[in-house]
Amino acid sequence: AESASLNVLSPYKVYKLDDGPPESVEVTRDDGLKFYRQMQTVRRMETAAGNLYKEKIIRGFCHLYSGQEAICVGMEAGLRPTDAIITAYRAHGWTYMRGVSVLGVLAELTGRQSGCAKGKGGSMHMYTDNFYGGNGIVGAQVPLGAGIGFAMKYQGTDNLCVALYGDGAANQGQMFEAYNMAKLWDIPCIFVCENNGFGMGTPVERASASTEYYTRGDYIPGIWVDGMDVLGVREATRWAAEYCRAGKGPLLMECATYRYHGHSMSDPGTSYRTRDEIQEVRQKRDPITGFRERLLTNNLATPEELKKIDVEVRKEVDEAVAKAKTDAELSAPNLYYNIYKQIPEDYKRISRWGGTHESIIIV
Amino acid sequence: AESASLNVLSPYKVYKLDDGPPESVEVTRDDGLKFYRQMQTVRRMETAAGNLYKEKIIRGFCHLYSGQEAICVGMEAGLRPTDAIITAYRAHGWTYMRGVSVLGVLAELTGRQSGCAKGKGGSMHMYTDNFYGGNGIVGAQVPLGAGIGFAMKYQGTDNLCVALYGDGAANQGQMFEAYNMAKLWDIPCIFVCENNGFGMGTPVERASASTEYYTRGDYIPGIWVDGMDVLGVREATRWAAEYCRAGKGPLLMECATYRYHGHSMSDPGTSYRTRDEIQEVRQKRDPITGFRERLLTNNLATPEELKKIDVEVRKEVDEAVAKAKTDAELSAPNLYYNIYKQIPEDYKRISRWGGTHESIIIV
Amino acid sequence: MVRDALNMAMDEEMARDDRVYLLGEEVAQYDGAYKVSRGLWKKYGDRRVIDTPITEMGFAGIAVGSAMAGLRPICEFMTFNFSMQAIDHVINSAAKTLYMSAGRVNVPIVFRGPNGAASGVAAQHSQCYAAWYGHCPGLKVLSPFSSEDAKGLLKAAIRDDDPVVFLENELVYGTPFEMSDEALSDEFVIPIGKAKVEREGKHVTLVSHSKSVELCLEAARELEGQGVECEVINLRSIRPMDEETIIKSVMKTHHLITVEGGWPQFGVGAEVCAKVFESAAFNYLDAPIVRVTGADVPMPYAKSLEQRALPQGFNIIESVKRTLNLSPAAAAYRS
Amino acid sequence: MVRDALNMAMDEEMARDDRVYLLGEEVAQYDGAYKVSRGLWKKYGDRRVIDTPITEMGFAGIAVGSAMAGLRPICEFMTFNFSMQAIDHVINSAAKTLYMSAGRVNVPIVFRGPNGAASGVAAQHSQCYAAWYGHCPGLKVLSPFSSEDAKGLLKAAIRDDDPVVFLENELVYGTPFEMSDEALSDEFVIPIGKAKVEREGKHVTLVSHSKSVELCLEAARELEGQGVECEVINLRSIRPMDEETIIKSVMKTHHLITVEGGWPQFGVGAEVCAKVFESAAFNYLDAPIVRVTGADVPMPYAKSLEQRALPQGFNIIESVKRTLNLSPAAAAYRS
Ligand SMILES: Cc1ncc(C[n+]2csc(CCOP(=O)(O)OP(=O)(O)O)c2C)c(N)n1
Ligand SMILES: Cc1ncc(C[n+]2csc(CCOP(=O)(O)OP(=O)(O)O)c2C)c(N)n1
Ligand SMILES: [Mg+2]
Ligand SMILES: [Mg+2]
Repeated sequence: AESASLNVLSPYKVYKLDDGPPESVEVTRDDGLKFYRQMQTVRRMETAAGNLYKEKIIRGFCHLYSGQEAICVGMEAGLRPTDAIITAYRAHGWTYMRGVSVLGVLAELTGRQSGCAKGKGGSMHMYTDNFYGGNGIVGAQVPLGAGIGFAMKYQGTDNLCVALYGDGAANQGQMFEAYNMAKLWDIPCIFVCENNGFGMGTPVERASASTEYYTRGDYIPGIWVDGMDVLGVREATRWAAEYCRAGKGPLLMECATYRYHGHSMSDPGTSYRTRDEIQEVRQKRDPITGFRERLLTNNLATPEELKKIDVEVRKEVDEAVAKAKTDAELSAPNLYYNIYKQIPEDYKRISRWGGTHESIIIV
Repeated sequence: AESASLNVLSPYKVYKLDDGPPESVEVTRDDGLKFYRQMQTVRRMETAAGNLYKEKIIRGFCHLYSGQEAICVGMEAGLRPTDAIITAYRAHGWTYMRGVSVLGVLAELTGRQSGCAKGKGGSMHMYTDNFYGGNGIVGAQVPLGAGIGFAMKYQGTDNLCVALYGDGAANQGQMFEAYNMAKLWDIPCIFVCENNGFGMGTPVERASASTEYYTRGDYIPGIWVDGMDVLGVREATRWAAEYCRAGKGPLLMECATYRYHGHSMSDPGTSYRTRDEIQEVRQKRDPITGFRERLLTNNLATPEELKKIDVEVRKEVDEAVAKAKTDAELSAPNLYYNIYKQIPEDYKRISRWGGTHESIIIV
Repeated sequence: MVRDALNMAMDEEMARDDRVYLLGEEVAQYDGAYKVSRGLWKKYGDRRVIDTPITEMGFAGIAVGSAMAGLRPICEFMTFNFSMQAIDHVINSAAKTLYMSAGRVNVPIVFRGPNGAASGVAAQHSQCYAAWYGHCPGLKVLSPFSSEDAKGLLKAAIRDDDPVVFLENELVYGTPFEMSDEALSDEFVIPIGKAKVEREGKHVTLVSHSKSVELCLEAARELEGQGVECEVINLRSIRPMDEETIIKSVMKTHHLITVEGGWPQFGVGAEVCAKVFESAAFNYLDAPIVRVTGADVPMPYAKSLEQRALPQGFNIIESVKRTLNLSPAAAAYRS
Repeated sequence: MVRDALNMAMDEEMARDDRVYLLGEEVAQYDGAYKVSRGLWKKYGDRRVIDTPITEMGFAGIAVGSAMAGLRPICEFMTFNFSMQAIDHVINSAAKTLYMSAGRVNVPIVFRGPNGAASGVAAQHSQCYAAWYGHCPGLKVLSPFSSEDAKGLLKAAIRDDDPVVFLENELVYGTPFEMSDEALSDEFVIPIGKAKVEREGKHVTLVSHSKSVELCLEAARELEGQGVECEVINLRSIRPMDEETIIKSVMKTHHLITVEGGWPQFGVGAEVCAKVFESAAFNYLDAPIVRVTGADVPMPYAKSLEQRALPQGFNIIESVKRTLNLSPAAAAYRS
C-alpha cells in the first residue's frame, strides 16, 4: 500500500490540555521506509561506536542512544528543519538526524578532523545547523534551549526550539527556572523528557518525588507519549509544534523509552537492573522491531525492501567506521584556534610552559 | 475574659491535603497580650532601624519587616524552641522572636559588638540558638533549611526546621531541588513562602507563572494562610508541625502578607505601587491594629493594658537604640578572627599589603 | 558619572543593532537596582528590556542560548555575587562552546553588573570575581575604572563576538569623570586587551584595576609631593592582560606594586607578578614586589573592620616607601 | 591505590563518628561513579550513605545545612566540574558563615571528588578548581597526590571543624602507591597546611600538586642522570599554602618552576610565584621562574591535542634546563 492509517501504540496522556494529538495517524510508505532506515542507521552507528570504544579508539565518555531511536526519528519528522534542537550528552542520534553524516558523528567520536566538531568536542559536544549540542552538564541545555526559542520569537520567526533532557535531569532546579520564564514570556519551546527509566544507576523512583514527568511543568501543559512508537512521537510532535507556533507558549512532553546499554560505555548497566528486564524490553517494546512488523503487516514494505535497507545501512556505517579510524587528527596549532572568534589585538596564546613564542606553542 | 474562641480571619486553602488546620482557635489572655507585645516590639524595632538608617548609622542594606509581624510571632508560637528556623535577609523580626534582644538586633545593625553577630554580619546575617540566619542569597536558605531538618531526623529527634522565603525567591531552581529531596527522604521541614506581593520592584504576576505559591511543591501538600492573622498563622503552624513530626514529610505554607516599606531602605517603594495601596493595607489588614481590636472586642485586654505595653515597648526600643549607637565596634584584630574555627598550624593572617606581621595586620 | 556612561553605551548599541537586548532583575520597569539602565525600558520597550524573575541560572542560560541563536544579550547580574548561581553557564555554556564546536557556535554575550565590595553589605555581597573569570580561556574580562573606560569598553564588549565578563563597581557609579568629545561620540570604542597608563612616572609601577586605580592616583599625587614619581597602570582588561605595558613599565621603574580590592591569594596581583617574573623584566626589579589587596577575610559589616579589610591610600604609600627604601621599616619588612 | 586509601579514610571516619555521613550522586547503591565509596552503603546503610538526585545546588545546600546543625557531611561531587552548580553554597553558605556569625555557626563539611583533567572527557569535564577555591578565605583546600596523602588528608578534612574542599584526581585513583604501616593505622592524619618535600635537591625547586607531582618526580629522576638535582615539593594544601617550605627551598636552589594541570593565568603557579617574590627569597633567584601548566585553552577531545594541552615530562625537563642555562635555547627564551 502507498499509505496506511494506524493507531498509536499507547494512548497519550495529557495534562492541563483540553485535547491532545490524534491517536490515529496516517503513514505513507515512503515515510515508513525512511523512518525505518533512519532508526536502523542510528542503531548501527551506536553499535559501531560501542565497538570502537571497546577497541579503545573512542576515549572518555560515550553515551549510546540504542533503544531510544524512535524519539529522534519521530521528532525530526514532526519538526521543520528551521526549528532548533538542543540535547544533552546522549547526542549521537540527534546529531545524525539533524543532518550530520554517520562519518561526521563517528569521526567526532574518534577525535578526527572529519568529525562534526573536528574532534575538538567528542561524544558530548556535536553541533550542526539548528542543532546546538550536545551538552555535558546535566540540565544546562534546557535554559539554553529556552533561550534559543526566545531568539526565534525575538527575531519574528515562527520557528521553535526543542530542548531534550533525561528523567535524571528533570529534577534540576534550572529546569524549573526555565519553565517559569518560558511560560511568563510565551517562549516557543517544547521541553522533552526522554524518560529511559534511569539516571546512571538510579531508577526514577529513587530520584524523583514525582515520576509523572509530563506534569512537572506545573502551569505548563504536558503530553505523555510512548517513546518506542515512532509514529506516536511524530504525531505528538506535530501537534505540540503547532501549539507552540500558534503562540500559546511552551509545552512539556514526556517520551517513555529505555536505554539498552549502560549509562556510558564504562557502565556495564546490569548492577541496577536485570539482564532479563533489558531482554524483555528488546523483545516486547523495541522501537525498530515493532515498527518493522507494522510496516510488513500493513503492506507498506516487503521483507526484501527492508533487508535491502539493512544492507545499505550496514555498508554506510562500515565505511564510516573505516574512515573514522584512519582519518587524521587536527594538527598541533589547532590547539590554540577557536578560543575566540574575534581575536584581540596582540593576543598571546599561552602554552603549557609559560612561553608564548610560536616555537614553543607547537611542540 | 481569660480566653476566647475566635475564627481565623480568612479561611485556609489546602492543596493535596484531606483536611487542614481548625478555623476556630482558642486564645488565652496571656498569649494575646504576649503576641501583641511581640508584634509591637518588632514594629517599633523596625521603625527605629529605619530611623538609624536615615541617620546613616546603619549602612548597606536594611530590609524592614514591618507589615509582616504576624508571621514571625504566630509561627514562633506554633513551634518548639528546639525546632529550627532559617530565613532570608529580612531577618530582624525572626531574630528577635528566636530570643535575641532588641539590642542584639539593633547593635548588629549599627555594627557594634553587642550585636548578635558582634557587628560582623549586619542586617542580613543574624544568628542565635536554633536560628541559622539571615542569608543574603535569595533562595539559598531553603536547601540549607532542608539540611537542618535532615540533621534533626538523622539525630533521631522529632524537631523540625522552618525554611522561609519570599514570593520572588519562590521561582529559584534550588527550591525545587530541595522540595524533591525533602519529599524523597521525608525530611521534617516546613517550607514557608512569605508572599508580600513583590520581589523588590516586581509584583508577583510578572515574576511567577503561578502565584499559587502553596501549590508549587507539586507533590508536597500545601496550606494557604492569611499572614496578617497571628492566630491563623499560629494554628496553621501547629498543625503543620504536627504533620511533620508525625513523619509525613515536608509541607508547604504560603502566608499572604504585605511589606509597608520599600524593599530595602534605599528603595522608596512607591514606583511600583501606589501610596494608596499601602495606605489601604495599613488601614484594613494591618496585623497589629486588627489584633488589637480583637483583643479589645473579646475582652481579652483593656485599652490601658495595651497602652502600658506600648509604653514599655517604646522604652525598651529607645534604650536599645541609645546603646546601639554608642556601643563600641570590635577592635581591629577581630578582622582576622572567625575565619576558621580550627586554625591550621602556622596559619598566616594575610593583610591587605602582603605582610603577615602582626604590626602590619593591626594598622 | 560612570552610571551615565554605561547607560549611554547600552543605549547607543541598542539603537545601532536590533539584536542587542538587555535582561536581568529589575532592569526594565524599575530602571535597574542601581539605575544603570534608567530610561531604556521606556525607550525600547518590553521586547528589548526585560525584567527577569530572581533566577540567575535560568536567565543566564536563556541569555546564552539566545546568543548562540544570533542575538546579542546584555545579561545584568544585580551584583556579580549572584553570578555564582549562574557560573556554570558563564563558563561551560558561554566560554567553552566556540572551542567545543570547533568554531561553529560563537556566543556574543555580555555579563555585566557591579563587582567587588560596596559599602556595608557584608561577606556575601562584597566579592571580587576578576581573578576567577580571568582564569578561564574563552572569556574576555574587562574591569573599567573611569567613565571613558566604562563607555568605550562596554561598547566594545557588546560589539564583540565572544562572551565578555564586564565587572563594574557600585562605588564609582556616581563618580563624575571628565569625558572627552571623542568619548561622547557614538563610535567611541576602546580595544579589549589594552591597559592604559593613567600617569607616567619613573620610580615605581602601580598596577591596578577598577576603583583601586583611583587609590593609586591619589597615592601618586601625594607621593609626588615627596619626590616620588609613580607610574599608574589601569589594567582595563583582566583577560587578555596587557603584559607588554606592565613589563615595559617595570623595566623602566624597577619597582612593582599591585593594587586591587579583591582577596590577596590567587588574585589579580598574583598573575601580574608571575607575568613579570617569567618575563625579561625579571632582571630589572630592585626590590620585592608588594601586593596591596583586600585582606584575606570574608568582608565584615562593621565600618571600621570593613575599612581595614580594604586597601587604603596609606597602604599604597607605605608600600611604595618600603619598596623604594624610603622608610625606616623597610629593612624589617624585607627580612 | 588512591581509590582504596580514600575509601579507607571514609570508612574509618564513619566508624569513628556517627555524625559523619556521605551523600552524592551514585555514591550508595552504585558504589560511586568511580567506585571510591565501594562497600560503604552495604556497611552503613541508607541512613549514612545517600544517593542524591542530580541536583548539586540542592544537595550541597542540604549538606551544608546539616553541617550547621551538627552533622559532618562528606559531600561528593561526581566531578568538581559540577561543583559550579553548587558553588554559591560552597562559598557563600559554607566558607563565610563562621565569619558572618562571629564564630557561632561553623560548617564542618568536606566537598570532595575528582578535579582537573581526566582522559578524553573534553572541555566541560576537565577543569581544575584549585586556584578558584584557593582564592577564598574560610575554605581549606587540599589536593592530595599519593595514597598516603589521600588517606591522611581526607581523614584530617573529615575531622576538621571548617569546610574543606578536597580535590582528587581521577587519573590516579588506580595508581598503586606504597603505604607505610603508620599510614595504614586508623589514627593516621596529615596536618592541613603543610607541604611535603617529596625529594630533596639543590639545583632547582619544582612546586606542584596532585598528579603533576608525579610528572615532577619523573622529570627529577631523568634529570638526576644528567647531574641536575631537583627538589620536588608536593603542596598537599592549596589553602593555607605552606610558603615556608617553598621559600626555604628556593633560597637553597635559587631556581623555581611551578607545575600544575590547570590553566596558566591566575593559577596555583601564579600564587606560588607571588609568594616567593614578596618574600625574603626575592634576592635569591638567579633566573626567571617558569610556570608549567595546562595550556590556556578549553580542553579538546582529540587525543593528540589533549596531550598538548597538558603538561608533559619534557616540558618540565626543558624548563629546568632553560632555567639552569643548560640548553642552547635558554638565551633566546630569556630575551
Ligand atoms: C550537573 C551534572 N551533574 C552530574 C553529571 C554526571 N552525569 C552525567 S549523565 C548523568 C545521569 C543523567 O541521567 P538522565 O538525565 O536520566 O539522562 P540519561 O543518561 O538517562 O539519558 C549524570 C549524573 C553531569 N554531567 N552534570
Ligand atoms: C541570588 C540573588 N539574586 C538577587 C538578589 C538581590 N535581591 C535581594 S532581595 C531580592 C528580592 C527578593 O524578593 P522576595 O523573595 O519576594 O523577598 P522579599 O524581599 O519580598 O522579602 C533580590 C532580587 C540576591 N540577594 N540574591
Ligand atoms: Mg535517564
Ligand atoms: Mg516578596
